[in-house]
Amino acid sequence: MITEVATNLFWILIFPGFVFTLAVGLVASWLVRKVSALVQYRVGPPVYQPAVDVTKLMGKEILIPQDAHRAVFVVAPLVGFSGVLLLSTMLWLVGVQITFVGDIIVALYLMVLPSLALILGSSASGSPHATIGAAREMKLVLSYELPLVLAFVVVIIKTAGGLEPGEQLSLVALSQQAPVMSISGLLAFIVALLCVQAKLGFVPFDIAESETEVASGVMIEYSGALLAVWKLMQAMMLVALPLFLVVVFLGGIGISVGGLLGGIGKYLLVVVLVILIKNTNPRVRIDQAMRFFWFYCGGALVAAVILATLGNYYGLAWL
Amino acid sequence: MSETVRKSVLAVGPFHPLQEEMEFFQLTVDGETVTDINVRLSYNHRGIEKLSETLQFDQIPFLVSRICGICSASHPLAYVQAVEEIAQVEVPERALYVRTIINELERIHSHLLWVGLAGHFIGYDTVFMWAWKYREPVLDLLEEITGNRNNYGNVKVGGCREDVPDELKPKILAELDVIEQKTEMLTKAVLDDPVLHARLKGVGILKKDDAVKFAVTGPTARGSGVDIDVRHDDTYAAYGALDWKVISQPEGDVFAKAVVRLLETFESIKMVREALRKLPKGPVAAEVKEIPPGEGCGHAEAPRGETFHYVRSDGGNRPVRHKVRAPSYVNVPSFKASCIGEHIADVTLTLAAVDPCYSCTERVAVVDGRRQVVHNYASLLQLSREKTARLRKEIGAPEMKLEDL
Amino acid sequence: MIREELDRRLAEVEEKLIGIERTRDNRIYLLCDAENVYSICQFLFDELALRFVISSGVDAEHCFEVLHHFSADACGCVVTVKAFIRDRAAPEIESITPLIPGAEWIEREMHDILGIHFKNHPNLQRLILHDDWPQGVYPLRKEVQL
Amino acid sequence: MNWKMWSLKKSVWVFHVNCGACNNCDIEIVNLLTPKFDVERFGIKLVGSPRHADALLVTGVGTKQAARRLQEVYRQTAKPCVVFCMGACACGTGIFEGAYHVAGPVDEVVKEVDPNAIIAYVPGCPPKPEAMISGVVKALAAI
Repeated sequence: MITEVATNLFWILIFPGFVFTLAVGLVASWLVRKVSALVQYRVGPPVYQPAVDVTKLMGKEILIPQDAHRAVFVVAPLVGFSGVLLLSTMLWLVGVQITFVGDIIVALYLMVLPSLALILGSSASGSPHATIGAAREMKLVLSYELPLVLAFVVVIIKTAGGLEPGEQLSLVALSQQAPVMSISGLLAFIVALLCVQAKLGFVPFDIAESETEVASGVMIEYSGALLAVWKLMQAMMLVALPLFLVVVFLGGIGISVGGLLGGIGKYLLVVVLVILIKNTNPRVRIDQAMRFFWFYCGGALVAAVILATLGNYYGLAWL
Repeated sequence: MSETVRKSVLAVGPFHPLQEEMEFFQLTVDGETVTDINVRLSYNHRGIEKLSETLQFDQIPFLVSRICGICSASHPLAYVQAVEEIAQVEVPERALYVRTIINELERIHSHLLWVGLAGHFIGYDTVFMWAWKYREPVLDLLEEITGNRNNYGNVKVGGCREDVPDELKPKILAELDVIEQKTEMLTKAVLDDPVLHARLKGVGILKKDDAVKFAVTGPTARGSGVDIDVRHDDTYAAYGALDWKVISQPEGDVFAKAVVRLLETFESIKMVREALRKLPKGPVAAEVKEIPPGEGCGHAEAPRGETFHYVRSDGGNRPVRHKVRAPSYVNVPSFKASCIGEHIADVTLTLAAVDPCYSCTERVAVVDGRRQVVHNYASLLQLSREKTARLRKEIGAPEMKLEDL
Repeated sequence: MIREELDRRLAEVEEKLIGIERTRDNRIYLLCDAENVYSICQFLFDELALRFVISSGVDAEHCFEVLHHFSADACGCVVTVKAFIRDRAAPEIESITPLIPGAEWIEREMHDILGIHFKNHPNLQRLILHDDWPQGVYPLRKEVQL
Repeated sequence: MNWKMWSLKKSVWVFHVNCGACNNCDIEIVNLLTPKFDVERFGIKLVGSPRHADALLVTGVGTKQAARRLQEVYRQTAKPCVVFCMGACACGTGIFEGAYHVAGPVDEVVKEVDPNAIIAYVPGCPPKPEAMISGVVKALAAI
């Protein structure tokens, strides 16, 4: 009993949960800054920079604006952070086969949490600029959630043939498949990748908070440890979201050495794709983003659903 | 400005990494269209004109070069020309050439700086980084000649303090070649880019008669088809002996102003080359014994327009009145003509096109009827960039490739 | 417009002037009383199409002087209208902003720092002194010491 | 040295306040970001909100109109923070000493709000970007 609790705690707090995800996330966010710097003829920050940034913020004073709703203002970052923490732990554990049926739905919910927390926190801060940011974030969530769910529907249809009825909603079962190797799966993967880009708040979807207009809308009023929690949350999302794509679309991470290396390769592939999109696109406007996600991505996914169903019916795995 | 506006502006701080002077622009909008604009100065008022009355004629160039960091060659030049007019000093010819070289180098780096910032305003941050990278060698040259990257303090009544050493000539010429090549790339990128055409043309038009009414100068006027240039009209230093032409564009929009600045950079490079070649031998300063009573006007063409100094002397060793007019002082009020009726996405860009010493635009707050801040600098910048992105899409422009630059 | 023509046209307003000074080849000072300044500026700006450069306010010993500098760019000549305001207690002069919108700021500035009142100015608010600056103190007057 | 100080030195987020400068110092500060100097190498980053800042780079003499704004910004900055007086004007009003619209050097203005403020000085007109970097390094080594 005690050992079981200890093991679970270890999984959540040390490996592969909090500490490990954090480490990977901080390195990933360094990668993002470094690549951008190289494009601009600069050297860029050293590899430990994101970690030091966060450590420093932890030691700083927390200022709460006078007009802010204190409780919500303080709790919001923690909510978002715990959402990502749970999500990443769950995803890593997929590798060691400990999970429950239907967890893909839980994962989807957990993925919305950071955005919701951001909206809550910035609306609570009482600053007009943060409010503009919150409104934009809200519209953005509305635009990309639907295509994201549809993308998973494609995957579930796609894998329906090979799995037991109950297993279709389980990440472990899904991670054994690589639906990206088919047309419909590839379409779904591309759309999901763009949704992840938006969730990470990267160009071209960094509409709510962007590094170039550093006034950074939603987070403008946060300082000290609370800001650090946001930064940590963003770093961990940089791990959790690509990992989710790896698990669902690319066949997951194996426990063997080869599987592990392959998994790391797949993760890096997704991250590099994200960085490339970030560095080669100008920012879009919020209504453009909505139109893009609803019409173009939605249309592509409807086609993917049809293709996947047809493929199942006729037994054509490549469709 | 009402107290509410003030407060929200303070609370959120209209500050930005690229912020410069503290002017506060207050825009009134109707929907998305600007209907009125009001400016509050004073944040940067240091009382230079009064201070100047307490300093000696020879000390004042150091004071006036600190009026504006980017125009720190043209302000002292305008001042000493006013004093030389009172004292009837014959300035040695070599000094005139040295003044020309310093002023044109200043113009090159100032225009490159503007190109970078304009890139930043429309969302091409890479252009910003690159233009500033190419600007660095000019500052290094100025440092080698005068001893400082900015605030050269190189002119004095009767001549110059530092000479351009002859052994530095080859280095300056070599650097100029590199700068010319890079500027050519930037210019090509601007003039050929369909997105920039769509984004900048027809935006923030300052009509020719408005330009005259608001008495604008420099590239702002020349972009509106008013081809005035002090260097040409009331020629000073060595400009009369050099071969160059005044660049002007009739359209009056942001694009025209960008074109004027870019083409002027080439003229400046050409002028520095020619001035170096013709640089005569001789002393760089004449002796000035005393400043007799009298009054004088001096003006010089700064990168942003005409710098005007009026000096009155009563025969003592300090002026009794020294009036300074920087180019932005007449260029900035022209926003009243160019911004009203514009979409707010274009406001930052229109303000930036004047190069108002250069980022006062970051003091912008947009208010609606209830006097609440609805946009700040960041969101305006955002709108500006979104418009670029939208136009890119409409035109179907290819991604901007790094190697294009 | 060549220089000779400028000289000829300037003679048209001669009756409104106290005198004309030519300190150097291309510097012309038109001396006048405060009452005539608007009509002279109107002539220079509308008829001769000179460019308005700036105004300087000067605290001279027995009067205030307001100098409107104009530039004749075609011949590189600076034409200055020098108006004398003899009433030191309540200095007042006609505003030229209704004629030249570009003069708005400088007239507000002179109002701030010299205390000269500009009649018919559309918006004579404080421009460059800070919000708590005491009323009635004009820093550019000679009696104010640093 | 405790972890707070160590990390503060390795990751300095700066916020730039102009209170009546001639633009030279300001341009040199922006220059720090550009490829030639690239202070992101040292973890120095310009941020857009004083709440995120560890250091205020103050330029200019502190005119009477701008001084109150500087005090407001200082109050909004999360402590601990260092105030850097960039350039001769900020250090001691420089050539503008005694002018009627100058509230005083930046350190006096800040000390009106917080007598214990940590203030560092980088003189020069303008300080060269190298001097600014070196000033920041030295100031951080001293605390």
